[in-house]
This record gives sequence, C-alpha cells and structure tokens, in this order.
Amino acid sequence: MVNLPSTPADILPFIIAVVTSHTFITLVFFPGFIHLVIVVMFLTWYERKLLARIQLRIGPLYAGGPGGILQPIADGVKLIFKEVMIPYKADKPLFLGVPLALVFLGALPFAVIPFGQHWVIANLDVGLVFIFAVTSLFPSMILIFAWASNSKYPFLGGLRSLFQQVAYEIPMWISALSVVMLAGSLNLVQIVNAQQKIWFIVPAFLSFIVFFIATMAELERLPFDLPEAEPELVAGWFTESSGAIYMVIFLALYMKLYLMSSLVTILFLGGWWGPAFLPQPVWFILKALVVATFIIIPRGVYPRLRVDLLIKIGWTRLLIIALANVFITVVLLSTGVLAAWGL
Amino acid sequence: MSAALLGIGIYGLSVKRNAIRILFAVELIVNAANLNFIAFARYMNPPRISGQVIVFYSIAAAAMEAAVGLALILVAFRLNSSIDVRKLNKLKG
Amino acid sequence: MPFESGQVPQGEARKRIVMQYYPYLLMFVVFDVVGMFLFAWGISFRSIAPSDSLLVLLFLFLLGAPLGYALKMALHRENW
Amino acid sequence: MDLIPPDATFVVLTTITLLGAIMALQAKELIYGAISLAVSFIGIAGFFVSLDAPYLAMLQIAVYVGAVVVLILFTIMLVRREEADKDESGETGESAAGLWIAGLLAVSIAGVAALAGPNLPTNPPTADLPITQLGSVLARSYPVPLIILALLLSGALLGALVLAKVDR
Repeated sequence: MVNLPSTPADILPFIIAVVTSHTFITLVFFPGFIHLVIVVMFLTWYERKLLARIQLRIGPLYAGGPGGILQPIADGVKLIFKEVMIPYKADKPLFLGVPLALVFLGALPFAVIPFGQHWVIANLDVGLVFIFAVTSLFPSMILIFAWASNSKYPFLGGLRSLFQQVAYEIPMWISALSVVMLAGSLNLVQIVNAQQKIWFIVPAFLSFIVFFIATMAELERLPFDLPEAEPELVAGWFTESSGAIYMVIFLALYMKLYLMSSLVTILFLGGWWGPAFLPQPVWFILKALVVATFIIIPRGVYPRLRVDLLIKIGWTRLLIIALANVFITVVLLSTGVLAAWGL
Repeated sequence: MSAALLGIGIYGLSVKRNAIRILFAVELIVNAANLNFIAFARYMNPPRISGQVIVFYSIAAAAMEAAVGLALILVAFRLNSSIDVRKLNKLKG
Repeated sequence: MPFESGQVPQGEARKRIVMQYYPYLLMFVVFDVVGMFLFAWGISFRSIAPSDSLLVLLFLFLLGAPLGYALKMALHRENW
Repeated sequence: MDLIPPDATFVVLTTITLLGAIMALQAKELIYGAISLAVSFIGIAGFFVSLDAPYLAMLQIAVYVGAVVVLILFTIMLVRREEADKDESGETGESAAGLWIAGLLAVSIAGVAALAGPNLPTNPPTADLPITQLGSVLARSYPVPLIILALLLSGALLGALVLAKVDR
C-alpha cells in the first residue's frame, strides 16, 4: 500500500508508485481495461478478415498496417462522429443507458478471469457463479433496449434473443457443473490449477461439446443468430442504434465473445497451462483466440435454424446430454478412475 | 433498514391496485426477511450457516411464487382484460 | 422515426406479444434455482461421501417427470 | 445501538436498495418499476456480500434479477395496455392509511431492534463460512426440505403452465 502524499514534492513519486503498483497494472493494463479494448478491436478485425478468407474475399485492406489491421480504429472514429439518432417516441434514458450498462456488464466478468497464476484482478471464491450471474443479466438488458427503441424489428429481435439465451443458459450451467465437480471449486484459479495434469476436455468431453454449442447460442452466432437475421429483422435488437450507441453495443458484444472463449479455455482447455517457453498469459490469450476462431468460422459456413427448433434443441437434447455427463462425472469420481491425475 | 424495506412492501401491498405492483411488494417483503435471516445468522457467535440455508429455500420459494403469481395475472388479464385487482371482484368471469 | 425499410411505420410498435414461448421462460425460472443448487452440491461433492449424493440424485429424479411433461406441453404450440 | 457500523458501504447499499424499492412501487411506467426492482435486488445482493454470503448474493442476482425480472418484464409486455401505465394508487385516504400502517409497523420493528440492540454483539465474530460448507449442508443435512423443495418446484412449474394454458 502506498502512503498518501503530504507535501507537494511527494506528489510525483506518489503518482509513480501508484502507476507501478500491482493493483494499478492489473486493473488498467494487463488483465484490465487496455488489454481488453485492444483484444476486442483485434477480434472485430480478425472476424472480418477470417470470414472474407472463407468466402474467397480479401476483407479489410486500406486502413493501414498489414492486412488493414488498423480498420477497427477507422471504424471507431467514423462511428463516434456519426449522429446518434433516437427514434421518435423512444424511451430516451433507457435507450442511452442500456448500452452503457451492457458494456459495464461485458467488462465486469474480466475482473475474475485469471490470465495466469497471478494475473487476476479479484480472485473470488464464487468466480464461476459470478460470471454466470452477470451474463444472465444480458437477456433482460437486451429486452429492455429492444422495448425502448419503440420499433417493431428490434422488439421481435429482442424477444428472440431473450428466449434463445434463456434456453441455452441452463444447459450451459449444467455442463459447467461437471467441471465444478471435477475441480471441487468455483474459484477459477483453482479450477485451472486442477487441470495441471489433465485438461478437463478429456474427462468431460460431452460437457465440452454442450458448453461450446451453448456458448455459440448465447453469443447469437451462426447457426444461432436468429435475433439478428438480416433478411427478416434488419439487424435484430440493435436495428435502431446508430453512431456511438452502435459502437458501444458492438464493443459489449465482442467483449462477451472474448469472455466466453476465455471461459471455455478456463473450464476445458487448461487455462494458462502449456509448455513453459511462453509466459502464462500468452498461452491463455492464444487458446482463447483459437476458441474464438472456432466460434466465428461457422458464420461463413452454415445457414441458420428456425426459432422454435432452436429452442427445442436447447431444452431437449443439450440439457439431457449435460445431465448425462453429470452422472458420468459422479460415476468417474466415485469409482476413482481419475485418481491417477490427482482428481 | 430491513424494517424500512418491509414498510415499503406493506405500503405497496395495501395501497396499490395493479396486480403486478402488488407482486413487487410481496417480493420486497420476502427480501426484507431474507436480509434479516442472513444478518442475524452472521452476528451469532459462532456464525451459523443455517441462516444461509434458510434463505436459499426462501429465494427458491419466492421465485416460484413469482412464477405462479404472474401466471395468475395472465389468466386474470385474459378473462377480464384488466390487471386492476379492484375490478377482479366477480367470482364469475 | 423508427427504421422500417423506408416505409412509414404503421400501428403501435410495442404490441402485445405472442406467448408461444412462455412455458420455456417458466422452465428457465425453475431450473435457474435447480442449477444454483446443483452448483452448491457440485463444489462439495468431493468432500462428502458418495452415498450422501443419492439424495441429490433423487431430487433430480423427482424433477425429471415434471420437466418431461412441461416440455411435452411446450412443444404443442396449439396450447398457447 | 448501531447493529452495523454505518460505514460508507452500508450507507450506499441502503440508499440503492430503498430508492429502488420506492421507485419500484411509485414509477409511472411499469417497466421502470421492474428495473428499479432489479436495482433494489442488486442492492440486497450487495448486503449479502458484505455479510459473508457471496454465494447467496450470486443466487439472488441469478434468480431474481436474471430470471424473475425477465419473467416480470415479459408479463408486463404481454398484458400491456395504456391504462396499465397510469398511476394506479387508490384514493388519497387509502394511500394515507396505507402509509400509516406501514410507517407504524416499520417504526415499531425498528424500535424493538433498537431496544434489543445493546444485547447483540457489535463486532461480528470472525467468519469462517466456506461455500463448500453451504453445499454439503444443503445436500446432506436437510433431506426433508430438499424433497419438499423438489415437489414445490415441480408443482409451481406445472401449476403455472396449466394456469397459463389457453383453454379450448
């Protein structure tokens, strides 16, 4: 802890001490805000480039840097200077407030995500449940925003989004339950530490599949992107958003993409563990980006589902598979098959 | 604090006419009780876990109560096309 | 002016909505609670004896039948 | 008589919770009411965290704010009518009576608490309530309530479904 400055001469050393303290660095630079923004900007560029390559196009090119990698900055500047249009009779406080709340909710879970043994802002004992609780606020936020826009397309899109996220949240939780049972903890650091010998994708493979599919549905990614089906609903629940509001919502959605791929990495792919020639956070980010790639790829490949089938699959198939895997985990743990890996 | 929350809940319960607001009031009362359970269990010496267990059941029960209550409101709305409890004074629809 | 493909919007935007998927919402509320309970059980699974978990399995088993029935009802969309 | 030392966290949480609760009942639009209710619940979750019950705080957020508020919002949108948005309190006399009852009750409870206050420990004993203990106690020590909970959950699910179903 740093003492508060008493004389004017102490102010500069005080600022230096604060800026170099571990709390400040973790909060602002590394697992914190700046790292988050950079990765999110990278992801927007990466997605466009990847999809373009899949469809034999070139993608962003002119914004500078190799392959137009500065495109997100150009996009950001453009969006900031565009006019924010608020629809007639829209609910102004909610219309402007909900996007900010979405970004806050998107960034909040990163406080408990461990990027390395010591690279975590808040090492909560209930970390995993904290993330689930925070992400469970997204559907209601989206519904409120859709309602506030006072327009038909966003409203329909918001409702679809609500039912979709609601239908896939439960299979997601139940599939994460097997991991929790294997690790015996909700603390994300302890969950990763339990995977030092074996990644949980091996003993909980069914869970991994369910969790991955549920992740794609939660993120409204193809083939589950009904809430923003362009031919039917223009752009889904954020049809009415423009300019800075649109940018903020986009930021929140990509934060959620990064969050979910980090979560898959932590729960099933052994978090930061990897051969020691790279530091732990690098392994973590690499794994998360690989997961994000696999989440993005179907967007270039698959058509989308019908909404009732989508919900039906979530509730009947995935839930049952996830529960089956819980029973498998019970059997594995009680018979002691996994004892060789220290589980 | 908890008493104030309870007071607001009781006020809502006795005054409001919109069925959904009454449901809000009930939820507030339940929450006031939950808060007391946790607080007193925490200030016991030694602290008890049983307060948290009770609140777990209480939250579950309150959520179910909300679900059934909202279904009732839906039915009332469908029969009377109104959710004003003072118009729901008929026994036959 | 809300975006409606260049046409003048007609009618009220915040219409009353269909409730075809309402049962799924109810199931979500119920299984939210169940899921949280299962997490509480999951973290302590390794510290209690396996035979103590039979109770939880009974709990799940009891919830299985209503879930099946609710799904059956929800899938018949003429009910809603 | 301070049960809990009135530190900044307590004051902030109290403000959030009470304002949310008042707004939930008084807001003109039902949607705003539901949102304020969610804010109030989040405030209570904050209290749970400060009372060493983080797991319950998460439960509160996930179940109340995540599920119940969504259900409430959906129902509001389902039964939406213009008159439902108007301020629907009863006549002034009724409101005053309701205020009196509620105020008397709150004051008397607070009075009892203040009288009993000195008998309670002001400094909370150091907490040692790990969440694994909560899990094992939940799963093991109360078999009958657990089964009743299962029956309650299934009963509520089926009851609500049957109620909401359209009769043909």
